[in-house]
Amino acid sequence: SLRDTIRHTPRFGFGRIATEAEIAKWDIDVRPDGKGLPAGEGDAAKGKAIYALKCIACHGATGEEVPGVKLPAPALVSDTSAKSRPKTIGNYWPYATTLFDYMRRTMPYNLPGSLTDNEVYSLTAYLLSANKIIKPETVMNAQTLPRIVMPARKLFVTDDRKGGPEIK
Amino acid sequence: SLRDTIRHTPRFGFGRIATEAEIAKWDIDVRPDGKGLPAGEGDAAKGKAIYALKCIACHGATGEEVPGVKLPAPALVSDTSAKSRPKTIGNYWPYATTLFDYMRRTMPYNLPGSLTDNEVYSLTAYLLSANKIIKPETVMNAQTLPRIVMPARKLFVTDDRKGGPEIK
Amino acid sequence: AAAMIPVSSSFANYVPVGGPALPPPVDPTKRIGPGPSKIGKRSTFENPARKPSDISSRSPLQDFYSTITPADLHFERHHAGIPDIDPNTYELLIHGMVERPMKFTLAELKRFPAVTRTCFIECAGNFRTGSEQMTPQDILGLTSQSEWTGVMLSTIFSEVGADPKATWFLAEGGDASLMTRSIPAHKGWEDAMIVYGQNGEAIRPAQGYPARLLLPGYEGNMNVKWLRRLELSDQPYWTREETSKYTYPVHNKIRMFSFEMDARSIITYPSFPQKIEKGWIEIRGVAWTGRGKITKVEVSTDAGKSWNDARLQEPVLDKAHTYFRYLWQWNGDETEILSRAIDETGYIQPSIKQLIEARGTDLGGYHMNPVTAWQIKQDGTVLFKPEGRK
Amino acid sequence: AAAMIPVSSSFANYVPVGGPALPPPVDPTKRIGPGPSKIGKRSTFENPARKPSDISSRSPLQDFYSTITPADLHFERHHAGIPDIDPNTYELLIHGMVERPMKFTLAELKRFPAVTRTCFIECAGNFRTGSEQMTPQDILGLTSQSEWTGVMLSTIFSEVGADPKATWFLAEGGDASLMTRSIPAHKGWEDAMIVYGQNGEAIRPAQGYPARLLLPGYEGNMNVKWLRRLELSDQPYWTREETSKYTYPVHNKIRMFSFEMDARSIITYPSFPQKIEKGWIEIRGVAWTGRGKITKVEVSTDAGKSWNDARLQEPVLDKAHTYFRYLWQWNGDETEILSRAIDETGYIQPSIKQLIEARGTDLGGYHMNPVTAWQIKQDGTVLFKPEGRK
Ligand code: HEC
Ligand code: HEC
Ligand SMILES: [Ca+2]
Ligand SMILES: [Ca+2]
Ligand SMILES: [Ca+2]
Ligand SMILES: [Ca+2]
Ligand SMILES: [Ca+2]
Ligand SMILES: [Ca+2]
Ligand SMILES: [Co+2]
Ligand SMILES: [Co+2]
Repeated sequence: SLRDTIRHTPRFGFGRIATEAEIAKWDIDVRPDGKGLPAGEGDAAKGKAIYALKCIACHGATGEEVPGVKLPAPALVSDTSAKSRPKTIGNYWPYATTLFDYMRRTMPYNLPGSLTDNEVYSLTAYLLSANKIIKPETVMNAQTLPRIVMPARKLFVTDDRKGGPEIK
Repeated sequence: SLRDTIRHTPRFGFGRIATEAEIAKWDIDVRPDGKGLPAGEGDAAKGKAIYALKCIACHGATGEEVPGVKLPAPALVSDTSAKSRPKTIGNYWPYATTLFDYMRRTMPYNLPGSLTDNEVYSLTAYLLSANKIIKPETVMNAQTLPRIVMPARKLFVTDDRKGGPEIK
Repeated sequence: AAAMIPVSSSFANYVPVGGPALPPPVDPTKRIGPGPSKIGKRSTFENPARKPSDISSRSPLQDFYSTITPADLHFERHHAGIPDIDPNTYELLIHGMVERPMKFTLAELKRFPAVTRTCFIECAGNFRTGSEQMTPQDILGLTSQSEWTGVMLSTIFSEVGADPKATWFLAEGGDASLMTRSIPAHKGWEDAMIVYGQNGEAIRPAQGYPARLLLPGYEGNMNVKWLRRLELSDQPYWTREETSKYTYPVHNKIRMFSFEMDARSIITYPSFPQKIEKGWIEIRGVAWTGRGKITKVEVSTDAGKSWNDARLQEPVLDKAHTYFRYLWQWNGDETEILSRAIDETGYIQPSIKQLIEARGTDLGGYHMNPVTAWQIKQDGTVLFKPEGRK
Repeated sequence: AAAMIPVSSSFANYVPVGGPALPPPVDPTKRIGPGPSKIGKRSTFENPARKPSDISSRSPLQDFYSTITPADLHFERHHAGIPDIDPNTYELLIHGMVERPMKFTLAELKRFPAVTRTCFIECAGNFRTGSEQMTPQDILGLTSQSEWTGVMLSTIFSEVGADPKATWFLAEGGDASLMTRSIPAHKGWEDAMIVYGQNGEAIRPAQGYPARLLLPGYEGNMNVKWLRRLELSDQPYWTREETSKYTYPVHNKIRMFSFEMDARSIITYPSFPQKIEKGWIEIRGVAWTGRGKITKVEVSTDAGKSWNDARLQEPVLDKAHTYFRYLWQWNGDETEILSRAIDETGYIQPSIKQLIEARGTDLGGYHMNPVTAWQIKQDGTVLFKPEGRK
């Protein structure tokens, strides 16, 4: 076997207990049940302004695919029909919390980690609204965001293949 | 097994027959029975002159170890007693043919392959004579060289260990 | 008189006393070469290279003679470039459903009992087609293999007192994408590792220096590089990389959480743009599966009508690139050559037709492992045979 | 308006429209790194290096996490430097006691059925002692391991119709030393190879590019690099490298034709100049034998009074460096730690005392494989324990 070949597992005593402050600093993930969402809030109008300032350069004026234009970043806005293209937040993202989580850790691409929590709530509101998932005036915060039911949610199934001869 | 796992060995037909000229060009080895020795001859007097010109710089004036002097090449001359140091042609080389073979392919270190067969015979004669194995006037050629019985010959034994617990 | 020559650092530059000034010979048996050095180099006649794009680079599979990928040719897939991490300040945080949330320095990770294992990593998006002029590197160069060394994740789980009720854990990278993936906890208890060694030396920056997660057999993206955080949880996180990416259409649904890479193979010799001659040809290639060991590779030299067993290079390792070879006597007729991998679960690498039957025509680009075919032309030209999508 | 941004080759240099001009952050999670490339590099924090002399260089064994030696750190021993050989004009000649004397180009050698095997190469002169301040690299860095690929010599013997009555063959290198060794023909029929691949890629110039002889388990010098000629014979040639060199005193005789490298091991962690702390320590090292597989490595943490089995890293391969690990709880007392290798023939790596008893005090420097001991001082300092010669 290629596994660990030690017969007994002692506690080795290497490493140290992490402080709560250390954990809080890095523990930025957000789950669909809302766990991890910070205080603060935002709306689509504010989000639109931030988008114009910080996102347009890569994702285009509206976030939509423009025929013949090759942007350095993927389209963010289309419609909510499962058959439509491109695949974006509106028709391919099963959870809205993922949007908050991803943007906060990664966007804008060239300045990751530079957005405030309120900015991320606003951008989330803006993109959900542009994708026709929430009404333009809906405020996004730790309570409202996890409650959104994304159109694509029902399409996602967990892989149930287990090896063996079946091609699935 | 890590061996070749092909069941049958066909002849693959890759490669080509080597010509006799091609073989002759590369087949420069010399065996103790004299196989491989070329025509030509040489003696210690001529060898001494060649040595002075082409070998002295690295192996020193006499080829002997000089206390306190670190030469870039090993000593070539000492005596024929098995116990003496340094280990050279006189007390550590089992066959004289090896000397011809080695010098022809490798020496002088900076210009390998530059010696004529006659020069190699002469250098062989010179070094054998300096090591007190042949008389200074003995001519070295394809007939005389293989007949030399080197003082160290009797010391050499073939490793007969075959693995197993014995430390030998 | 005895010239006293100082010991020079290399005899290569030595000019003999009284020797004639000769032009440097081109015969390497007559010219002393450069001596030993601190770090070796490739022959100037050999220039293997990855094919880079903005976000990935592909390994030159057709240039490899065996299955260890030289570290500087390992495929790449970065989400925000390669971070420059100082190993002296690096720390790994593990928290969530654990008794003791802890931080480990790199030096501390190295003190734990270490394990070495050889396995492949393959990007789940490793599939390209469309032109007859594609090399193995173009088609599926997003897979490589290394000898990895590190600590079993189970050892770290035990050290922090991981809650047996935790069913998932989140792994987060320390690059500018702070990339995250949810991983079933059982994989952590089974054969997952935190690795800091690659092919004997420190892991390379492009592969996650100073430490990455290794999930043998699981899709490349989950083997989080530059690992900085693990959080144990009772549910997945549905991160962007496991929803918007690394999922794929299966009829009218979207399949997510496909972890194991399905069995796959490719003939790397002969392949485009090589040319073959009549007579004996050793067909060579590589096969792998994320579900255990390759048990068989079959080769067809008649466009799939009949199949024969290739020889597998021993030792065949778990979840590892396995080299195969098959001797064939080509008579000069036009044909197609194909390979298919079979793994220990009984899975047989499918044709594109079987994949379409199983998943529909809108296949997407993830977890695609169809049999690759090469067309042999009468003049010995070898061309890729792009898969028909219908 | 929608700014139309051209697809740049790397987002790393992208300056945002209207964004504030910030100083570059040092946090790697906030700074996009360089993108994929043709050839990867080491971290600037890692600088493993061989220790070169005029004629050899030693592998940094203490820096290795496992047993594949990165090709650019493989030990070296050259007799006239590294030749620069053009693979397009390279030819191998095989003649002597054969039906058909033949020449093979490199491309032709590669067409023959190929085999890959992992094994060590060790210089027969791999032994140094004398100072407490010696690292594993200093003591026995003249051994390395690669994944070699090439053609079985038996395949070539069959192709040329090698005479079964040939008992030896001469192997000659194509460097400026035209180095030659006599090798028993049975080794050629057994597991000898002509290899052109090393760790997946073309063999490196320092290891014999474009092709070398591989004699698994035999002393390094016989694995002739830059191989250009093989001659089958009914007797050995007693070349300079098998008489004046690579022979050694055994009492009043000189032993020659010692081929197999005897079983050996060394603890590489902890070793000089590392320092250890009280508590759990995983003792790590490497063991090998030229006579088959390592069956056991024993570790002593009490200066040789008692011995315990180390764990062997699987898969344990034939004639291969085998990584071993042993968990030890150090209480802070002064002691000595040692390892000894045991191979499948039942051979137990000897102490220097046993070697002196067997061979006399004038041991020479070839085929020396005594147990290596490390002294552990109370402050955690680790020092080599040079072998007493009496
Ligand atoms: C410098 C270019 C750039 C800027 C500026 C930028 N992005 Fe992006 N964005 C990207 C790239 C490139 C990706 C794809 C990254 C990947 O796949 O790893 C991306 C991906 C995304 C995605 C995920 C899309 C999907 O379908 O998975 C979202 C959402 C997003 N960006 C939002 C934003 C927002 C909001 C801003 C402004 C605050 C922004 N981006 C600014 C380049 C940029
Ligand atoms: C530029 C330096 C240099 C010159 C000039 C040179 N040698 Fe050498 N010689 C060496 C070195 C270095 C070695 C050891 C090579 C090795 O061990 O691979 C050596 C080894 C030898 C040996 C083998 C010694 C032994 O005990 O194994 C002989 C014999 C020899 N040389 C003879 C000669 C002769 C004869 C000449 C002149 C024709 C010559 N050398 C010129 C550097 C030189
Ligand atoms: Ca354990
Ligand atoms: Ca969390
Ligand atoms: Ca065979
Ligand atoms: Ca000959
Ligand atoms: Ca990937
Ligand atoms: Ca050697
Ligand atoms: Co499992
Ligand atoms: Co044998």
